[in-house]
Amino acid sequence: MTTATKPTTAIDLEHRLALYRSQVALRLFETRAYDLFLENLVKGTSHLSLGQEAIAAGVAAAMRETDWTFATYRGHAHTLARGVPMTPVLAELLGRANGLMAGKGGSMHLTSVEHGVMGSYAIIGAHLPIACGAAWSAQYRGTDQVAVCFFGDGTTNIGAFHEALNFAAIWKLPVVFICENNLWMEYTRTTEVTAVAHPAADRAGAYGLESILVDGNDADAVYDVAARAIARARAGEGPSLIEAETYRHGGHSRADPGKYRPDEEVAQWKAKDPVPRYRARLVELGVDEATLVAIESEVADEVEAATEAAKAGAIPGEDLLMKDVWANGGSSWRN
Amino acid sequence: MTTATKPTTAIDLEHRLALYRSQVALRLFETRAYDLFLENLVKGTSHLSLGQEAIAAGVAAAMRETDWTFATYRGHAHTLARGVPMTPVLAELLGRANGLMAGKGGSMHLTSVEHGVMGSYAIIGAHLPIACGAAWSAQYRGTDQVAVCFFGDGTTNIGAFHEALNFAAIWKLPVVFICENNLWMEYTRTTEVTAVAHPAADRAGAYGLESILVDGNDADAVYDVAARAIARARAGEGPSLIEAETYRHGGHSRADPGKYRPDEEVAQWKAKDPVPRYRARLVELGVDEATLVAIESEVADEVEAATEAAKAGAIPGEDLLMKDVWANGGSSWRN
Amino acid sequence: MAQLTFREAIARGIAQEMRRDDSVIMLGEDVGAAGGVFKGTVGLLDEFGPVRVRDTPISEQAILGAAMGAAMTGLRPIAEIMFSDFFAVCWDIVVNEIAKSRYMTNGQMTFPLVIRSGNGGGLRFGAQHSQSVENWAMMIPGLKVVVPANATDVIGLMAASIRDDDPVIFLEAKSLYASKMDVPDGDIVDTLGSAKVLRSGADATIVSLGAMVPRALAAAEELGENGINCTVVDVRSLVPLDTSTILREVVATGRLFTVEENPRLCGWGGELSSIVSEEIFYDLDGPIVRITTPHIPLPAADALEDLAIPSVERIVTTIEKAMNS
Amino acid sequence: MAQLTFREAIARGIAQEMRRDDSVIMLGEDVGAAGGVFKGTVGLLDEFGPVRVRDTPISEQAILGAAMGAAMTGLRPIAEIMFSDFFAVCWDIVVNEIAKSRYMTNGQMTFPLVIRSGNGGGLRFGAQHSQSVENWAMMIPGLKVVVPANATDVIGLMAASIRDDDPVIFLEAKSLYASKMDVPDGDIVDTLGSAKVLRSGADATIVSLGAMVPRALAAAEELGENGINCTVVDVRSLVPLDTSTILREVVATGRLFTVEENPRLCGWGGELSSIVSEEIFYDLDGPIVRITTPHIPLPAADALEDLAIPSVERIVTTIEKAMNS
Ligand SMILES: Cc1ncc(C[n+]2csc(CCOP(=O)(O)OP(=O)(O)O)c2C)c(N)n1
Ligand SMILES: Cc1ncc(C[n+]2csc(CCOP(=O)(O)OP(=O)(O)O)c2C)c(N)n1
Ligand SMILES: [Mg+2]
Ligand SMILES: [Mg+2]
Repeated sequence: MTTATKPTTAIDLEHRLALYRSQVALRLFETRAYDLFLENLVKGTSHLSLGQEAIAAGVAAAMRETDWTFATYRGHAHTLARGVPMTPVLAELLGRANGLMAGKGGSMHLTSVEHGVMGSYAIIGAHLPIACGAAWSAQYRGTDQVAVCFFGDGTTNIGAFHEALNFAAIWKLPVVFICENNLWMEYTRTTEVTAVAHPAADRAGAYGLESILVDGNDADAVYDVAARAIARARAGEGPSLIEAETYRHGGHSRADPGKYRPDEEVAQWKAKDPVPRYRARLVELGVDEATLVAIESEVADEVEAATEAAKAGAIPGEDLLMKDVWANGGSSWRN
Repeated sequence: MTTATKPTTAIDLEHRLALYRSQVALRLFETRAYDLFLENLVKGTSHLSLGQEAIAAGVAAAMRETDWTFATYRGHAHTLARGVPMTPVLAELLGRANGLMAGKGGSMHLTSVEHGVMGSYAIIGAHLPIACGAAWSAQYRGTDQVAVCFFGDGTTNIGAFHEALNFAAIWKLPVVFICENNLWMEYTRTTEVTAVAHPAADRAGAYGLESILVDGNDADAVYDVAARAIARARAGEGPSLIEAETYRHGGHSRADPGKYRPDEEVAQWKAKDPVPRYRARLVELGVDEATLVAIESEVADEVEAATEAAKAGAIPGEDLLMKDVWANGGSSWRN
Repeated sequence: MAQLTFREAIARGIAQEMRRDDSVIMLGEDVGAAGGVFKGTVGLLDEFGPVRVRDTPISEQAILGAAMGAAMTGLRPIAEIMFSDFFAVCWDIVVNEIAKSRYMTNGQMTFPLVIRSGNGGGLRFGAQHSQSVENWAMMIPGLKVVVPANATDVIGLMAASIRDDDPVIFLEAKSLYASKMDVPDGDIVDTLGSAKVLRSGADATIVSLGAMVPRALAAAEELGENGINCTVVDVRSLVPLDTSTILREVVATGRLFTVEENPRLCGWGGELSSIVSEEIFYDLDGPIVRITTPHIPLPAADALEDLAIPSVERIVTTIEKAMNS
Repeated sequence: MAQLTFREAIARGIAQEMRRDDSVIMLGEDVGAAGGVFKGTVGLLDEFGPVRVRDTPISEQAILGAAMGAAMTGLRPIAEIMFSDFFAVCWDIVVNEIAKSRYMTNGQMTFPLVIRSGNGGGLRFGAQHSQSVENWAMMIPGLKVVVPANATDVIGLMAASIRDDDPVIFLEAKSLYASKMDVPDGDIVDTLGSAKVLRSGADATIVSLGAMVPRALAAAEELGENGINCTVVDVRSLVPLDTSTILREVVATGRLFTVEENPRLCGWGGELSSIVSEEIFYDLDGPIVRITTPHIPLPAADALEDLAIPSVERIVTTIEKAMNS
């Protein structure tokens, strides 16, 4: 098993600052999303990445603009990390017409093809085969695009995981599978229902793949391991499966307080919070406080502005309701 | 990896003769089924176990009467090996009212609850989770029954395989999974579409299980490895996954001549034909020719009689058609 | 008599049967310690223990395969599929295995099992967590399909489903989970295949199911005030289907309106309509009108979802228009 | 003009489109070297090579996921699901992913893909390899559903399906694979959503689909000899549905009979019936009668299967009885 906790790729300071900004943005956005949920403005559900920001940020930093992200219902972070502006994402959560999908998708289905975010999928496991398909298309068309596919620890026990991993391996597809192991499914601990200790890394061998485990709360380490896997994929060397160990600070979704988790476990992981940890590293590397504070306050302003703009969005109506079932823009099933 | 090609459990001669009889019965039955297919008397499809008899015979010999078999569309051998008489099986292939399921199931769905044959399943992979359910029931009810589930090499790439293996492992279910690796799916070589060389054995680790490979053309070896796995299951030590290497002499189904396979490969495997091989072993062990010939001719007579009885079966009619959708015996969906 | 929510009624119905019959066992994702994501199984782990109430991995095929294998060997499992949309990941076990195996084996096996699932929209969960799939199940020979519309029916129909020797798809309208009603004390056991006439009127018959039942009733009240008197029928189980009650009530008014949450094409309303126009055509006084969700995936935004699923207002205006034309 | 079997027409239709458009690619189990288990793709590997015609593992979710991912990134994949019964193991990808993603993304993605599948009974394959699932697909918003009934239509509708920018479920009646007809030379491109009137008669309209079309025609011939003159319509695509042709032909005769292979409940015939009795009720002269497979899993034995699926004889006697009562 490769354990990649220490970066082997040199990361320059500029990239490090960008990585920090990205993590702060995800942190503040998710915090705001939670507040708006408590204000009853997020009408459906929402699954936050608070605590898991280093993975979304680190992987996105290793991707090219033309690469593709496949995310889950817990996909705000992955969407924003690819450069999708905050306003349409927040407006989507609020069910407004200026939302990323005009309110038709909601929190669980964020998609911005323009930014390479090829969908957020809410049925466990389904997007792993779909990511294979995008990778197959890149391979067929001879582009060097790579598909990156995120999913959780619990997802490794569903059939689609298995089919996709084998399929990607035999066709040597340019796809990188990233398991965000946050230890928990919804309210059940994954190890209680999984035959191996590392749900992804311990299964890589079943697909002829290298077993890769990374500290998912360290953006540099994530960046590093992702960069290598993406490079391999781009070079035609086939898929990778990466298990990134992390923790969600809050509950699974909505207002779940996550009380099923032992206090010590939560405390232990909060001590490894990726955002302050990365900040400390930057300070250690000599970045001055003012630079960091500037980043933080810029992001805070961005969240504020996005909140206002999202709240000001129109309520979607009948015209949107019956639009775009079909490629011709309509929804009629008859002539 | 455990490679169990040599028996470690002593097998006495009486059991060896029974094993031989069983293999001969499967061989002659399948040969007859093929002939009847060519005579256009088997109306639907049929998938023969010619060449694979040692697995069905060896495993069945290691089972108790109260244990359960879960088979596939290639299930004649597994059904007969549990003691189901030939006549109803053959009559089922012929679509007659005296068939094992009165013609309603056909060749692919042989079932005899009375003999512990809990169904033959024709959707790849589906019966693996179902076998888990029976094993769960034995565990819950505190009986010491074991579920034995057969499937092919190609089946290891479908999602249900993965779900079932993990599920059996975490609940420590008394189930034994037996992959009959005959190298081929329908017309595609399994290694061409599988990420590992041994589709089952190389994946056992993904479920925390021991990797077990056995010579599937050696009934003693199969018996031995199955006996140990069944004993473990019965003792509450959980599931096993066994890969038995074998070959089908004929095509995948119906009149398929199997021409996609290299002649040398077929020849090489025919040289390892389990039935003459087992006969030779018995001769070596001192069994006299007359005993073997007697077994062979008794079985031949049994096949003959079954053929006649099956052909004499009535054609099923409307009364059977609308029967037994529901537990009350009927099929009405309205009142 | 106690006030109970729809979700509490689920646990009570299950507990009632688990107490009387050891062969009733339960499994699903987060059904144990967490009491279910919709809190439909709260208290069952405590009362019946982890051997009878089991949490599973996210492996829907394994969940239903396990239920099927247990049922064929003498147990009466209750499996939960968290959202009915997830039937799509285990549809094979439902339709090809559970539904067909009794018939295929010429009656050698029985499958006394219940698959419970949160069904339908109203919670703004979007297209993959809001579908009404009662027609998915109804179209498959070998499945019984039960859809209660209130807490008392939940208990009685749950008990009947658990006691039934055939596989029952038990669909719980998510938008009703919080609804409350006074429920009689003591055991409640109902009957599958019995529709209920909730209201009688001479002018038209409205047939509804699940979450659409309270809406149909409210619409009928409003229509009554405007001089159109409607009978309202709660179908309660699609298979077995109480055609005798339904046909009788349609004959009585000469008009049929169906109110469905499932999308337009091949819904149960279409099935009912076709039964009526085949069997009592000459008793009809006018067109049969179906009120359904349009044939689109369900949108997430509250405003859009409310436009999609039949509302009291849409039921009223559709019926008024049809009756006055 | 050349005589072609239905199965040969499949390969011809696909080849026609693969020649003109590099973005058309194909995948499935045994579709390459073996030419498909039903020999529907013979010759394609030779002509287009293993990069465009790919054999897959037995992983239906991966097959359709791959098709979906390829379609959303600009290709036009054709995926084969060997038997339509196997849709049950990949139903999620079909209904929750492919069918919904364009709508959920507010039109950001298009899914120009075709899923071909051998459908229906008649080959004595038993309950898990004989289902007619056209209603499974029709009930899902976001899917187009095409069911050709002869070789020429196979080519033209295959071309139209491949060129269509939406996901098409293309169901090939297994019992028609061996049927032959003279097919025009050169490219054939047809139109989705256009039913065909195959025969006109003043007394009743028979609407049929796929393998039931030749049976409906044969029945109409026989009925004609007995003095009942029937129009026969071949629906050809369930979505889009050519309601204008169908309604016009029902208005003309005042009577509708549907002939379906799918089991009784929630079939496309019920949907048609409900459309007719909602929209042209006053043009009807009598009950709408559906002729279907009964609501049972299909049995394997030839004798039983023949009793289950609508036969010419059953169509004739049912229509005669209805018309004379
Ligand atoms: C097929 C399916 N089953 C169940 C669910 C319900 N569900 C949503 S998220 C979730 C837990 C997923 O756990 P994990 O994969 O670890 O991801 P995490 O939420 O922890 O990021 C479950 C069970 C679903 N969406 N789809
Ligand atoms: C879900 C599903 N996909 C495809 C098929 C068609 N099919 C039947 S047998 C078979 C090959 C199975 O190969 P293997 O598992 O190696 O078993 P074998 O037939 O060699 O014994 C296939 C693809 C099926 N029955 N079910
Ligand atoms: Mg998790
Ligand atoms: Mg094989």
